[in-house]
Amino acid sequence: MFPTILFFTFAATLIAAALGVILARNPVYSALLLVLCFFNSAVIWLLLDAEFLGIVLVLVYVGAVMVLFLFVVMMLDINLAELRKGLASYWPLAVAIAGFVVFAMINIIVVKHLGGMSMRTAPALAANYSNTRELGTALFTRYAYPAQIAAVILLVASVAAIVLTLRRRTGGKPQNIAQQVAVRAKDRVRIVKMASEKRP
Amino acid sequence: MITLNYVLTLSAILFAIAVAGVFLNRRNIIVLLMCIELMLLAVNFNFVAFSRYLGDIGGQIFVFFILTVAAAEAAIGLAILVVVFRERRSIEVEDLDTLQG
Amino acid sequence: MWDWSPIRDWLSGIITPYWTLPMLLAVQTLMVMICIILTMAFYTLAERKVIGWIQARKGPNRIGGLLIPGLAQPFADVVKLMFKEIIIPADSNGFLFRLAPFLALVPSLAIWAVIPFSPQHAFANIDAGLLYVLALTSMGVYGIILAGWAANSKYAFLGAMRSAAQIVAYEIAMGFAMVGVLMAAGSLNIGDIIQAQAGLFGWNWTWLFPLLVVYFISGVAETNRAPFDVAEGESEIVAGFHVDYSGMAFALFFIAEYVNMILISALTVIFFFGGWLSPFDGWLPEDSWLAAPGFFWFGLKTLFPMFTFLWLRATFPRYRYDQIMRLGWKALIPVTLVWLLVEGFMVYFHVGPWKGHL
Amino acid sequence: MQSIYLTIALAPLVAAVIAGLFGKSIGRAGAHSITILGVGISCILSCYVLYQIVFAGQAPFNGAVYTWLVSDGVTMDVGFLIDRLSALMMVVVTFVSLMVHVYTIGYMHDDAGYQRFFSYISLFTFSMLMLVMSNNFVQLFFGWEAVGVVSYLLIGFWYTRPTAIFANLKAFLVNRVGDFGFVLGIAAVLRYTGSMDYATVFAHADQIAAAQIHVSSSIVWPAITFTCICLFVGAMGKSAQVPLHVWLPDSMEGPTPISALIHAATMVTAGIFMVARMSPLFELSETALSTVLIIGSTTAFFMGLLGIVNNDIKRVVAYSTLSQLGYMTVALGVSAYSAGIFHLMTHAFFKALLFLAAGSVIMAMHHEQDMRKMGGLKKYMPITYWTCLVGSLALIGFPGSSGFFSKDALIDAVHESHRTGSGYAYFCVLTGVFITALYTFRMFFMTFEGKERMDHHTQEHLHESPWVVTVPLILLAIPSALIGWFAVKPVLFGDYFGGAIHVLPANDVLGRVGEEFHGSGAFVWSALTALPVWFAALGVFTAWVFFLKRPDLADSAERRFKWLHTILVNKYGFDWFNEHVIMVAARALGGGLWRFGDQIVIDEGLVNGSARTVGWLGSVMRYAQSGYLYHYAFAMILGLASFLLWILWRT
Repeated sequence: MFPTILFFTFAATLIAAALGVILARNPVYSALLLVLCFFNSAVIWLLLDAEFLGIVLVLVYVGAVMVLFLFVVMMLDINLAELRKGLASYWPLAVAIAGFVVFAMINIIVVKHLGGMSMRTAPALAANYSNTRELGTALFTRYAYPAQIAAVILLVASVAAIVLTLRRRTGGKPQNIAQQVAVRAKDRVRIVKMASEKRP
Repeated sequence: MITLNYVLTLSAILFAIAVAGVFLNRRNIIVLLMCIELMLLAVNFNFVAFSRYLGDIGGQIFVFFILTVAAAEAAIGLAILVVVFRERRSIEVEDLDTLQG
Repeated sequence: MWDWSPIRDWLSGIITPYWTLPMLLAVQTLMVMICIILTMAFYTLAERKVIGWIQARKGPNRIGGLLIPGLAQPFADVVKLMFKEIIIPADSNGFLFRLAPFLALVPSLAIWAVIPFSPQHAFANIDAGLLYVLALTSMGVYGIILAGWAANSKYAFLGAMRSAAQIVAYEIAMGFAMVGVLMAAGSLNIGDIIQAQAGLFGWNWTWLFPLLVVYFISGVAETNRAPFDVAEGESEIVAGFHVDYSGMAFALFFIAEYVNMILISALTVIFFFGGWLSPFDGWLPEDSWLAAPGFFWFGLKTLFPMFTFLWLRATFPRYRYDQIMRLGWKALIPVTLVWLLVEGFMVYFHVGPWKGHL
Repeated sequence: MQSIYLTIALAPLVAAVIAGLFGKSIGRAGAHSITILGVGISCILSCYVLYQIVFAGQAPFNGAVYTWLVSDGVTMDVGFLIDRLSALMMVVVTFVSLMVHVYTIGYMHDDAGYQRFFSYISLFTFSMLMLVMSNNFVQLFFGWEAVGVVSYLLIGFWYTRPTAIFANLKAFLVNRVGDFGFVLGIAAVLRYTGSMDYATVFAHADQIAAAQIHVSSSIVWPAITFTCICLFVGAMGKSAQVPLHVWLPDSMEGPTPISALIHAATMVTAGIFMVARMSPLFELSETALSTVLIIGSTTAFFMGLLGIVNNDIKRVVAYSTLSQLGYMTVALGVSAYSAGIFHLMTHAFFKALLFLAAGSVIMAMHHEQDMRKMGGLKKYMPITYWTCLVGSLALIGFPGSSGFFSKDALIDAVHESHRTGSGYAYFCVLTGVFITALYTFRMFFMTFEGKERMDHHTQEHLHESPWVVTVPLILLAIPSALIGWFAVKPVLFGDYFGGAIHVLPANDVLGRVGEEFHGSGAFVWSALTALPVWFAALGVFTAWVFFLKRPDLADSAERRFKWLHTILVNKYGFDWFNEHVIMVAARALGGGLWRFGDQIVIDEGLVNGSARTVGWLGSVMRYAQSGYLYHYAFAMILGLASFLLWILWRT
């Protein structure tokens, strides 16, 4: 009973927050509400015994991706009023399509039961079940090659993001540490030997 | 008890909200990106739920990969956005029509 | 430290059993929070005293001169801050401006939920405790970003951006250092991580010394402390992200920062110095009280990293921003990566104290 | 053990990659050290595996290492089947390969493509190992094609010579013909058993046997015969059986170590190995086995004849290879698979030896290959002379040599068989013995004995080859001479192969031969009274008379049988036929297809037509391309909605 109450509480918050994301006038609010969405999702995932993924969702999305979003939203000088123009004209279409999508999916899931599957309750877990261990075992044995590929994709993506946004600005005065370390006394000080001048 | 269709319904609603968001925020690329993140979240919900209710860890592994790809996508998307903004001083969707045939 | 059973008995006497657990949790939380806030309060005093001594002056010495001159200084500060007006800048985003201090404080307090103070005492003994710590650590940045943005001031915003980039960057090195720790323990559970360090020379700092260094430096950077305090940088951007805050709103940021410092110290002790394990564990006979694990050792050990924080602040000049980034990305992360590789070999070939897993 | 198998296969690959990609930076010594190290590791581990399986009684290993893909229930794995057959092949391949690696240090000493060459031969070793270690058809095909590719690269190793380029193109094209059949065979296997895995396929062999192919309403083929013949066509290409043999003599354009490794000892035996591996299938089709038998015996006899008239030392050995491959095929054709594999093994040793000896001679002669300009090399190159003699004796089946045991057992098996075509085959292999002895000793005498016919300059510089060349010769000469004594009993008449080779009791000719087998010594003794040995002796004698004692007799015989000589010199006109009939027909067909299919249908109709259609469509569709991202997003969502609608409507 208690988990069900929790589920409904968080699901309701999640839906409200998601609505907030798309309706908020200010993108900063959208981003923050999206963070809230991720939080609620993480909790629901915890309820579904996917604790590792729940925490990773917070770690990755809340801790990194959404910070990026906030960064961009805050740093780009966006004309908010301009962006909100014409919002109203599309809402009937949006509601219609969204309504249809919800109707169709719920029709399939709830009314037609996915062939009886959707009334299932979760199977019991072993007493010493460890989600992290299970996930790790699967990831590093059966899915080892896909994991490698995912790693490469991430690497390429980070390189791409850096290359895209890299600007070489002139006029900055950053240190060149290698040069500083490699300096020798003779580069800096020149000892000149001169014949002594004759006293006039 | 939480049955599978609760979770699936939740995910369907979430997805529909994201779809509606694409329509409503058509001018603002950043919110569009956020809507896409929401859609991916809805998809992940399905994976986690099925993984739990069918007792197969593979679904959660897939969520793992989706998180990876989504993070990569967000990073590159935002990078492109920043570059676009630098070029045009605007991220209004209606200014970005160089794809026009 | 605490044995909860009297409180539980007392609670179960006055309320229905259904509410015993939530009430117990609430009482526990309250007590731990009070302790932490008190520690934090005296930590501020300690900071001023220690820096004073290092700089050959006395530090606060007027209030509460009964036992130690200056002992009551923190309470005086609190009273002062409480009576100050909280100014909300005119063009700011009021809601977020008020929200930000809480967002900064809450994660730093929430992490204490998984910190085991002694073998018997931790709120939550969860499996993925280390991940929880990482996840919540990464939350702290929101308070700062929002504070900087909501104030609608250029200085505050610059400070927030600097701080956010710095925190995100150092989080990576920190995470890698934690990976090293969890490789050594073979578990994400913090209790297991401590337990895995039992025995002679079992503490992680010997074998994972590079990771200890990286972790602590990252911790200092995460808390925006000197020498990484460009986010405040009073000589360039006045006071950084909290330039527009005053009174208790400012105090919340202040508390968050100091609680974070204590937290990083506690985590350093847990990850690298055996947490509540006794340093005489394995040297002295099992039954001697010196060898027994407990809060005593945990508290005592935590004081050392806490002192180091102050020591660093008193001795080092501030890094420039690009130097901070260089250190994080080009020095700390490579060091951790190399050491993870080395550790991987050590684990694989059973070199070092960890032999149980794999 | 699995990691050992992986190491065996991958060590040469790693070495090849390093030598190939970093050849410049590691230098010549680096390249040959690393590849020799790689192959050496493989060789030692292969010996260990063979020991484990044969003597330590380890069970055969059959398992997948990596699942490449699963499609519609068909699994494509990378997997190993290590039983007695593949263990034997692994040892042979890696040992010969190792010898050739060492030899190459001397042979290719001055070549500019030194590192490239080492990379290629290591790559070849990897491919061949993948082929023999495979436990499924996909990997077999991979290895099959990979050795083909490396062979192509190596025949054309000296890519500035036009002849080399023609030769490798020829090998490539002829092998494509064989591979086409092979792919059809694999497809048929997949069609009737639904699996690519050997074990599953063999377990379901009766399904193929039960199936029939309805070509038309009146013509019905048994599926098993079709499958086996298709597979054998592949083997014909790779193992150079008539009429797909034409590429092998030309492949002598490659450097000699390659001729020894690829075109004598290993790659060309892939077909033999494959048929032996597929014995559970072939056993079910008498027709297919008869085809194998007839084609093999034709190759064995007629290709041997060509060796008599050729004057290029390497080509003589090449034709001898063709003929010996024919022998092996004959053995397969009479269900004496073990005899075929045994001959494959002994042949690998002595033919590699002969080729390397020929290479040694060629080096000494400053890359002169014409035997008419040699002679009397005995006193200049004693080690080459003696090892070559060992190889030649083994080739002709001198009693007690390794070739004797394998060939004699093989001929006995043919004699015992009553399969359609076995009479013809017996005639071919028996006279083949005479011919073998004739051309082998013709080559031997012309090269090492008699007058010194080389020019003065060459004669002055004649000397024995360096140790990197002679050591492999000696190491190969030892098994060439001796291995028959130890191996004949277990391999042929014992139960060496166990489950790896499957022979129906009715077809067990070797078993019948084995009833009269009472030990190696007795086998040699009884052979002295049998026909083959006397045929061989006669051949040697004839060679001695015609090419050493009275060379004028050879010339007069050549004049008298001018017509026969012309046929032989023209190699029965296979090349002529290919060039003037098949090629012309193919060109005509290609030209027709080009004019109609390419120019009219594809160029005008499909390419330009579709381009025009697309252009027209585009000019209409561009109105839908607003260039606004959100329009595209709308389109996607509408698509999603209609997809959902379809699902709703369908359920």
